[in-house]
Amino acid sequence: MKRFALIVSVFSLLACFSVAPLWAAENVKIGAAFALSGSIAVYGEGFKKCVDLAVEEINAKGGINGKKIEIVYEDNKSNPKDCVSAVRKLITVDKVPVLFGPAGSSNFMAAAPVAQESKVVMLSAQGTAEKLTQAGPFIFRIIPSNSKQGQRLAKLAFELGYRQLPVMYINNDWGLDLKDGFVTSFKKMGGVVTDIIPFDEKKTDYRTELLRANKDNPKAIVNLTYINEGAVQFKQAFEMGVKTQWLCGSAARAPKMVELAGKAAEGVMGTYPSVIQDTKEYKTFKAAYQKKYGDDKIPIFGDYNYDMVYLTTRAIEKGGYTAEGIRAALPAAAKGYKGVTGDKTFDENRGMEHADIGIWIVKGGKIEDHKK
Amino acid sequence: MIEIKNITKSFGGTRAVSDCSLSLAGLKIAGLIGPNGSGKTTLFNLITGLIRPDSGEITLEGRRIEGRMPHHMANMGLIRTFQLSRVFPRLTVMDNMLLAPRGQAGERLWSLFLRFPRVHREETEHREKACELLEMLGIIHLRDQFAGNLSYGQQKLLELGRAVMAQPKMILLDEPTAGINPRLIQTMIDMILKMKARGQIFFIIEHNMDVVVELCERIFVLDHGEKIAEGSPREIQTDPRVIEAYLG
Amino acid sequence: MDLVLHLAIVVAIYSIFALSLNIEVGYTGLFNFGHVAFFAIGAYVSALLSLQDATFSLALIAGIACAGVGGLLIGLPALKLQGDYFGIATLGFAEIVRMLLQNQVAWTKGPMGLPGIPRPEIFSWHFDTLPAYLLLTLGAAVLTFLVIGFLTLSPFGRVLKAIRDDETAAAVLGKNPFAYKMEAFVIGSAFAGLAGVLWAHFITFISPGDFTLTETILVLLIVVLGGKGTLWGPVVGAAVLIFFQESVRFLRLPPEWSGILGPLQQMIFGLLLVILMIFRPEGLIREKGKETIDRD
Amino acid sequence: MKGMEGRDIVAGYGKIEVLHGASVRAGQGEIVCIIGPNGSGKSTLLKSLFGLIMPREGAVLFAGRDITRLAPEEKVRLGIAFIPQGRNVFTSLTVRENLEMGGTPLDHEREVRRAIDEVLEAYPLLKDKLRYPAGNLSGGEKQLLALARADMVKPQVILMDEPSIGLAPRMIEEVYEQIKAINAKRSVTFLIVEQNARKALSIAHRGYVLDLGVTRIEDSGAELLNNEEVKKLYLGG
Amino acid sequence: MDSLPYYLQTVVNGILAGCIYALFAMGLTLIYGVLNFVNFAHGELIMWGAYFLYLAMAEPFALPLYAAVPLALGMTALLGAAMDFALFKPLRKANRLTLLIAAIGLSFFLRNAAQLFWGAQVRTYGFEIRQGYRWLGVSLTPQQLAIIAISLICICGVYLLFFKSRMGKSMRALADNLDLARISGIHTGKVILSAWIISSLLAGVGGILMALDTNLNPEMGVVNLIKAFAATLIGGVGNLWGALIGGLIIGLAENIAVLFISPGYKDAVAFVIMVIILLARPYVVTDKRTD
Repeated sequence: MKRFALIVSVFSLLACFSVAPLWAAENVKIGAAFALSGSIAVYGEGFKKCVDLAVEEINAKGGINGKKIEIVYEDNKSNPKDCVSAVRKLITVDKVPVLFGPAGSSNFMAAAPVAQESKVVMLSAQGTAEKLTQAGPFIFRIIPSNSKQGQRLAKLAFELGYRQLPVMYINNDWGLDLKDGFVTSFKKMGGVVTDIIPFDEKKTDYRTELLRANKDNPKAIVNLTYINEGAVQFKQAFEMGVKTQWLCGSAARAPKMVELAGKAAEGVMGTYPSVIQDTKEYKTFKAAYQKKYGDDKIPIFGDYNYDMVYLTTRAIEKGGYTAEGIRAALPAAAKGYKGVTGDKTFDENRGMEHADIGIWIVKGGKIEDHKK
Repeated sequence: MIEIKNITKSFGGTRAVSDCSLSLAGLKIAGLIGPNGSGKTTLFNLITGLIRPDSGEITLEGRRIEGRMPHHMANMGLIRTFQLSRVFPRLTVMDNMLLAPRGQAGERLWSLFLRFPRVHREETEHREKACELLEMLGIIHLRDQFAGNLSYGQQKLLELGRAVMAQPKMILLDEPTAGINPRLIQTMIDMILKMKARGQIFFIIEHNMDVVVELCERIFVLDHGEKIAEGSPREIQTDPRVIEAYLG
Repeated sequence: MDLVLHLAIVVAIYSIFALSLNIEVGYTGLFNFGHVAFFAIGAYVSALLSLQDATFSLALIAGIACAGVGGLLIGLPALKLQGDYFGIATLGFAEIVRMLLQNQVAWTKGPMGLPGIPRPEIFSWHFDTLPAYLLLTLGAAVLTFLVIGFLTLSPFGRVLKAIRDDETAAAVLGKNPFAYKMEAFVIGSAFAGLAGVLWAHFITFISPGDFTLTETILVLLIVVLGGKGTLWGPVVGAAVLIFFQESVRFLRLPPEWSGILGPLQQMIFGLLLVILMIFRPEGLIREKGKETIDRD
Repeated sequence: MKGMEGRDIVAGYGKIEVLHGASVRAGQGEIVCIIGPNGSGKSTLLKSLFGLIMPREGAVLFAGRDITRLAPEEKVRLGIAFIPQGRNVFTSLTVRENLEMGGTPLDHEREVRRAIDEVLEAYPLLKDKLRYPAGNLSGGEKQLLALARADMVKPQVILMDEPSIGLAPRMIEEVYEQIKAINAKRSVTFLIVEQNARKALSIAHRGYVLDLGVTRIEDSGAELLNNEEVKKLYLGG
Repeated sequence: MDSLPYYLQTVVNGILAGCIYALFAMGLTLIYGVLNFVNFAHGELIMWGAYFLYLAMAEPFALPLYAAVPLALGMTALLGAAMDFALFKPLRKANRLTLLIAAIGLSFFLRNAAQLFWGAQVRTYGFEIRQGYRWLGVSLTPQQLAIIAISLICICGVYLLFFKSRMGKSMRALADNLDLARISGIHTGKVILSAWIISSLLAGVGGILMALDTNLNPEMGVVNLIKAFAATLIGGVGNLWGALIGGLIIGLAENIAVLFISPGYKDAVAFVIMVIILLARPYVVTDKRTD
């Protein structure tokens, strides 16, 4: 019985914590159901850095109508179930009228109906699945969808003169969606996909998958991969003497990938929702990031998250701090808005009207824009 | 009723039971004795299907039964107890008893739901019968205790009661009085005799010769897996081979 | 309030899920490490049918039935194995089921998952609000509780417990251990299917990533935490575990901490488990008569 | 007194009390045999003496010292060896390794090797089998190996539980010859529990008859063999 | 690429993967054999082993590899011993489910502790990548050669330890028959501690090799653990050679399968093989209580 009492007291101690006073209630609160633990926490950390940066900047300039922005972070633990409870908590307990949704299309899509039903605006800065916003009018996406990227990737393959190539893709929502987008476009153009090789996330050994992709020594291999997986793959391919042109998607475009893969990543190309890095906005952002965090390795999709904060701020300023107001104001606030990541005008499906898909290439250990 | 012919079982090269033949036809209570390691329990395991013989036959009422699964053996009417009692410790004494009857409607999923009145009636009947048996065994006051909380002797009594509850053709008792105090031994003997009077047939492994002599009509003696003698208690006690086997 | 309703629904669904595992782990002694597979089968079958415009009643029955049949098919080989071997075999089967969901893209949409699963409707009653859905899940949970309670208190349940305590002794009393274990396994699987159906129609989006080993471990923890082999244990375990996990969300810690909060929370969770196992391994609710058991 | 003694030992398993106050004594160099019907508590007595079961009451003395509460490992280091009934060799280890395990209390590898050589002199049967897993040995060979393993550290007292169980008559002979040899050579004290009463009593200096958890009769081996009560206890006759 | 090297390379890949599984499986099977439970936290020992090396090689210590590796292994062994002392020793008499849940809890704790210290991001030791040596069209890098060689050395080392040293023999004796081990005067506490240390060292070596070959992240241990466990069961619990053979069977099978079926089912191959092997073993109801 004594032991039981001990357990009870531990629980009640935790309960005491939970009724501790709220932090300054005057602020404009925005929810963020990010992955702070679990399998994709590596992305969540980066998003958070950029969101924090934007918030800091806005608050330094006086916030929204004098009120400071406060982001209420909620850990979604990288799985759909906790995404739903995180979003539910943000909506019902913190009563935020707008929130930044989880990364990962399946996580986002699990949570989207909750936001829609509760009539709370939810934005995605990294969900690229085509159907992402289908849950309803409160769901927005500020990053171009995969189908556009897939088309561009197919076009790139053609431009580079590849008519026959195998496709490898990470066996998750993002990989499958982009693979479908690419294969459809590539076939339409008359290309031949010689082999389709899904691979599992988070493995340490992709040698045989790579071997199979490289079976007929193709001139190029499409590899829709993530940071860690990509780094391992390029490294293992390099070690095995695979000489081919890698064509990737956006998720591998990360300084971290190049850092991990070293010279094996040299020459890897890929598409990504373009961010013209020569713009004034981008340079300012990059400088600010460097100043705050001490390096210029912008986390993947960090720029989109940065834009998402500004865009939301604009919508709140325009439509007021209510869900309906923000929802109504968002398209107008975004129309023609030039963020770090370019023109943020929404299309009729609350996706991005302008999808500038750029090409990246690894050159000299740095990710650069590919110039034709 | 049970005939065992030329049965042999080896474990890793050593013959635990070797070419053993016993006929229990017409016996109410048969005994099986022999020194430690002579293969008595192995023989029980063979009869109740816990292990399969290498060769030989076991027939029950003329039907060959050797090598069948334990639950088949039990359902054909061969119920046993164990040397170290094996009651179900996390079931109550009553539940241990109620578990025993064979072919209960309530143990089959369909009839449990579809013929619940019958299930209920059976339970009531079994409960009455169990109470009666527990009364005879002198452990009725413990009926709602968990069997694991009983003393060792009480567990052995419960195991005997459980075997009787199953109304088998034959009960095989493996050392029913080993490790229990003399007072309970008498209860045990009385119980066995009462059941014998009701027509219950027993086959008993026992070391306590007083018990064996009191109960058994005929005794089989095993040594090194072989049957070295059989006969009435008096014959056995004077058989030089038996004395030799026991005293070395 | 919505969060409370939401969590209450989650607790109710996980109670069903845990009750269904408890009949295997707690009452029959089967260490099933692939229980999530049946949850997944229920969820997917029902979701796919509903997306084909089948009625909820049909989808529900089909989900439960397919999970039960899945239990039968997996049980046939797996129940021939004992102890740890059974555990790892079921774990393997669950992974195979997940891989089928992931790779049979033509049927299941693979990793894209199934969005837009409709909220249930039975005889023109709509369960599309949280309170209504809570009612539905509570109804299902109470039903599950009653059925499993009835089973475990019946002569059938008595046999299961006997097999758990001593399989050989049960066999020599004429109970066929394989058959009973199979029945318990199929019943457990079917109820896990029910939990899966309710889950799919509640969350309205499912993908193979929802049905990993982590979920099995979670539900196993619920059973052990609550007290295996007891009727209330799984329910209490589900409530405590889910409210505990969620309560950490209410620790008002400075925002800068949020980066370490996730791992910290998981660390505390792990630590509590360890402490619980050392000081109270039988769970919050103790099965009576257990303290005297030395053979396991 | 240099031998070993158990005084009024009460012991059992869980709820079962098997020994209700049994006393045995073996002087130095004595072979003492404990016989009794099955279930009389012979094995329990031996285990209590060695500490595998902690006696609930009573005392165990060795060379006049109370060692009741010492763990088996410590008793081994004092020079007491125990050879259990049944599974008494490490079946997955080779014969040589089994012997090495017996030499655990020795400090140096060198001593272990020397001890093995000495033991092999005494047990020539094991010589050819050194490299085989002990599981492959016959029952009698296992019993000899168990004895040899215990003999590795030259114990002063060896407790043996049913050395002849399940052995062919020739091997029983062999095992008992070995016991006699060890006893004669180093005047090792033996406490043997035996079902095979005649054989054991024929070599024993003294014997005890244990019945229902208490020591009933104590006498010399030869006397016990001819004791009518002993026959009665065994066969109830 | 013509077909012989293609298949040869696959076999080499399979052996490589198999060696890693075998290294993990040996550590698991050691504890399983001696203490009779599955240490679910073994994956975290693997991961911490790799991170300890990272710690030793990073600022402020910045030790060279030859100095850092022994330090990292030492720390891993310490962690393993601490695990036993803090958790498994008090639970020595507990039943399996309790041990398993406790090990899962410990695994949660250690994995997230690593994430707390180092973050979720992937890290690397930062050695330069080199193209492999080519021989018969098969490529092998120094790291891979090291993996195979060190795995073999570890297996041989553990073999020697097990079959030649007194401690190893005591360990086997303990696994064989605990009571008899105590009767023979074997100090069981010491033996169990050394089993933990060896198991941790194997985990540390495995983790470091894997991290050298790929990268470090807090989940690197768990991902291969289930397959290592499958390898343990295929090989037979407590059987070192079995662990090696089981690891190789799984490694080869899943890599060869990748060539012929959709690689999405790569993991399924391991489980299917495992279940088949488990079922193929004759299983009879045996009653240990025969006299």
